[in-house]
Formats: sequence, C-alpha cells, structure tokens
Amino acid sequence: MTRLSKTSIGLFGLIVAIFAGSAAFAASTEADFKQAYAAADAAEKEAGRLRNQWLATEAALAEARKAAESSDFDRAVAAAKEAEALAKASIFQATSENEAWKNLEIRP
Amino acid sequence: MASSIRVRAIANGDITEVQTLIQHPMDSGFIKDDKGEFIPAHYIRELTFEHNGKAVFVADWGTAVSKDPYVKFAFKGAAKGDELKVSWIDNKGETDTATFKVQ
Amino acid sequence: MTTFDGDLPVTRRLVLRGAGSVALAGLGIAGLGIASFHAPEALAAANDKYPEDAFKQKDGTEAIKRLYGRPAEPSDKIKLDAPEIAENGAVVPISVSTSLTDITSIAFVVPENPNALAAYYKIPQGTLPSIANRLKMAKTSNIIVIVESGGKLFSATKEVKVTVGGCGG
Amino acid sequence: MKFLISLAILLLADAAAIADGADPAAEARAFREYFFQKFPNVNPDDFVNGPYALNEDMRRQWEEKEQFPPYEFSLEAGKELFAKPFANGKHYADCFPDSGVAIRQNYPQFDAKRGKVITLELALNECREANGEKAISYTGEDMAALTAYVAFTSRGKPFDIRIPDDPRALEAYENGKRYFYTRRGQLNFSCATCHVQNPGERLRAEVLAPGLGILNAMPIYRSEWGGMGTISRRFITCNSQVRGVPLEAQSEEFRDLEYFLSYVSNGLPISGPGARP
Repeated sequence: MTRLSKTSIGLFGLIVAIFAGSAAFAASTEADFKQAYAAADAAEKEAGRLRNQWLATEAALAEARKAAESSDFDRAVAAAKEAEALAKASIFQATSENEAWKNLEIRP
Repeated sequence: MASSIRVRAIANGDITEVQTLIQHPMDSGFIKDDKGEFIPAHYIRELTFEHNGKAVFVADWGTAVSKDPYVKFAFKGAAKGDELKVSWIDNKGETDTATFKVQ
Repeated sequence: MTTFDGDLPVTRRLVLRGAGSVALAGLGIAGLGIASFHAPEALAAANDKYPEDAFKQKDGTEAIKRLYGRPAEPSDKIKLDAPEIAENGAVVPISVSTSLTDITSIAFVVPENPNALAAYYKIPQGTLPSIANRLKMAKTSNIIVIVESGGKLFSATKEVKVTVGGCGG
Repeated sequence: MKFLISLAILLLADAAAIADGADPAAEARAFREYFFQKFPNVNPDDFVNGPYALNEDMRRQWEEKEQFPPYEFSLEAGKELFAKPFANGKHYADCFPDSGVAIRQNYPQFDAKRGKVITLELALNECREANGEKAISYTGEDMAALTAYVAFTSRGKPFDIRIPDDPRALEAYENGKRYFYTRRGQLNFSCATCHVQNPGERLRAEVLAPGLGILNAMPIYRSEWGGMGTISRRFITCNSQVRGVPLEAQSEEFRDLEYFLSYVSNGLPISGPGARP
C-alpha cells in the first residue's frame, strides 16, 4: 500500500512540478496574482464540475488569497500557480479515469 | 435525562459478574479541539459499587481511561434480585447514581 | 436517578476535590437532572482517598512509588491480557486476573502515557481479583499491572503496540 | 413461431445486456466470489464484520468490546428519537412500511416516481420534512442514532436490494459502480484500491475492510471518531482520506454508490450498528 501511494504521489508530483516550473521569477504584482488566481480558480471549478477536487488545491488557493491579502504577491502567485497545477492534475486524473476505472472492476 | 450508567449484573451461583458502561467524555486535557485549543480535562475520578451498603468495588480513574468507560469485575455474596448501587463523581464534581437489580 | 442539588455534603473527600462551585458550573454541561444529592456512602466509607499525587506522575516507577510507597516484583501468577497491536490507542481492552490470594488492590500503569497511572481499583474482601477495562494509550508502551496481595506487591508487564495513538491518556 | 419470437427476444435482451455491460446479478455474484476466493477461510456472513473477519488479534479486541458495545448509548437515543412524535403528532413509523421496524435491509431503494435512489438516511429526513420538521445533519449524532436503531431492528436480515426493470435504476447502479472503482484525490485511490485490492492489509494502523458487506454494519461507532458515524459520514471521510474534497452528503454519487455497494452485498445479514477501530 505504501509503495502504491508513493508511486501515485510521485506521478502527480511530477505533473505538478511541470506546471509549477513555469512560475515567473521576477517580483510579482497584484495584477500577476489576479491573473494567476483566475487561472487556478477556473481550473479548480472545472475539477469541481468533474466532481474531483483535491484538498491540496483548496489549501493552495487559500494560501494564495492569504498571501495576497498581506500583499505578498510573490508568495500569492506561487501558491496560485501551485493550485492551478494541482487542479489540472486532478482534471487529468478525472479525465483519464473516464475509461481507466474499468481496469479495476470485478467482472463476471 | 437517561442515566449515564448502564450495568449488567448477572449472578451465577455465588458469584455475580458486573459489567458497566458509563457515558462520559473522559477528556484527558491533552487533546486539542478544532481551533487548536486544549479541551480541558474532564474525567471520572471515582466509581463505586455498593451491595447491601457495602462497597464491593471502587475504581479510582485518571485521564487514561477510555471515553464512555467500561469496567468488568465480579464479587461474591449477591443473589438474584439484590440491588447494586453505582455512583461516580468526576473532576468537575459532577456526579450520577443509579441502582440496578442483579439478574 | 441522577441526584444533585449543589449542596454537597462536607466530607473530607469531597472538600479535597474542591467540588462545590465547580460542580454547579459543570451541571449545565453534563445535563444532569437536579434532585437531592445523597452522598454515595461508599465514597465516604472507603478509607483511602483518591490518589491524586500518584495520578499526576509522568514516570511509571514514580507513580507506583507514590501509590504504594515501594516497588513491585514480577509474578507469573498474574495473567495480563492485552492485544499485541491496539486497533486504536483510544480504546485498548485490557484485563487481568490472578491466582494470588488476599488481594486488596490492582493498578494499571502505562509508562509512555502523559500521566503513567491509568486506573487504581480497590478490591474489598469477597470481590474477585479479576478486572477488565478499556484504557487509552498515547503510543506503543508496556502495560504494567500491579497486584497488591497480602500486603506485598506483584507485577506483570506486556507490551502493546500502538500505531494510532489515543492522543494522550 | 411463438417460441422463435421468444428466443429472439431473449437473445436480443441478452445482447442488450452484453452491449450495456450491465448484468448486476452476475456482477454481484462475481463480486462475492472474488472475496470468497480471496478469503477462503472466512464464513460468507462474517464479511459484514469487516476487518474483524480477517484479523484474529483485532477480533478479540472487538469481541471484548461487544460485551458492552460503545454504540449502546446511541442505540438507546435512536430508539427514543424514533418513537418521539413530530410537532404534528405523526411519527417516523408513519413514513415507513411495517412502522419502520426491520426495514433496513431494503434500503437504498430506487424510487421510480422520482427516478432516483432513496437511502435510509434520505428517507428519514424526507419523513421529517413531510411532517413539517427540519432536516437533520446527515453526518450528525441524531442521524447516526436513528439509523442505528433502524438497523438494530433488522439485525440478521439479509440485504435485499432491488434493481427494478427501469433503465434509470440500472444507470444508478452503474453510476455507483463507476464511482466505486474510479481513482480520485491526490493519493489517486479508488474505493476499490483499499476495499477490493487490499482488504486485510494494513494501511497505516488500519486493517482495511473488505468491500463486501461493508455497509451491513452501518452506522458504526469508530474509536477514531470517538463516536458514531453514518454512511454519509463514512463516505465523506473516505474522500478526505484520499486527499479529495468530499462530495456533499446524499449527493447523487454517494446515493448511487450506496445502491451499488448494498446491492453487491445482497444476501449478507445486516449487522449494524457496528463498532470499528
């Protein structure tokens, strides 16, 4: 079980890393945050439509809002990007499971 | 309000086996609530069983007794129909008493 | 059945608890019925008071010392029954019985808990030296049971593995 | 000629079943068979006791607790709640067949009028609302107590879940099945990952329960919760345990999941209320 969960986290961790890798390095502005947050929020809403949101995405979105409130836009943008990456990973999961779930099914 | 005390006292010959379950949080004082604040200790300190006015079992408990505590013991000398009086008092001074028939 | 009116009888034991006003405050929480309070005679009748000091000890050996004033020696005449692995540290069923005679008390000690002494049972004459109870365990620990027999102290020990702790007991 | 037509219809019906991949009765048999083969030493009826059917040390702890089970208080509270009249003088008993006694094994049901699955929890709240009372929380103590009492009156009665000849009922079953096998949450687990592929194994401290019979013991007193929990609460916990945002209690997915899981456990006795680590 432990190995299984590690593999799974590893897979999604990799996806997260790819998405998050595109984060900007320059100091971020409120506009950057709003843009990043809107993208993350849209992705999370899509995950919601697919009934497959992740707790970590919600946590990252909350973290982004909190950082933005204290005008820490570097942290806010980073968190929003992470949230977007997580949300996209959950969308990827939900979409690939459209068919993949059958692999586990016990059939007559 | 229903009693917090449940007792099954069953006589088998001269020996009566007593099982008790008590509804009580038994908060240890070491657990935090959702807000991250410690829930104050709240636990039964003393539980007493009396038969014919004589204590047949006395439990002194600390915070490590499980929530809704359970204890089982057996004593001699009771007959079916005898009364068993059970009382507890906790660290806040709350108390409950109930009487049960030996079956 | 529940009896209480806040007018606590002034016995030494209850005064020691400083129960009076706290008891009233606590009433609302417990939702206990209000009627007249009869002191449980047995509480007043028992000679020894609640071993407050022993229950506060962090260390198992110290708790036993405060409770009995001396250490116990291991005995194979005590049968201590506890699970190998606790299914949940919040509720660990533990029972003990013994072929030793003239038993006056039995105590359960969990050294790895925040407070080591878990329970102390007084065994009057005519009560069998056999007890089952459910204890909390914060983590993997020995369970030590102390049996007071003919004024002497004997013990048995068993380790119980705890993977989900009872969050301190 | 008649015979030929019948045969043709039979063949067509069969073909349809195969095309849809939907033969719930055969699937339920296969589901049960999977667990019987995986645990040949476990008595079929014992699967309703979850991890205790699979682990001797845990079983002893459970049997000790069953001597005076921790759900006793909830069960009594449920009995009182169930008997207590609503403000309009009516009772829960008026909403159910047989006055609500020994009916647990028949839920969830497919309601043909509304085209949806009705669980016992939902039916209890609909009964309240039909009598002018507010719905109670699906995850709260009162619902756990009520369902504990209803389950208790059904102890020993085998699950008897029906899928009527209605494409919507079949769809609900299929939907529940899909939910059961679909991986979700950041841990990428499905219900089946734990309860089909790994029952009996330890995940952290827990010994995973077999999917077969998993709802027969509901509601359950969990030591981990220090209290009682409904099926709704258990499903929500499952979602968050795999690091997913839980769906709403009694959402369509959860109701359909309950329909599927109960159906595949048809024939196994109701054992609720239960106690679990």
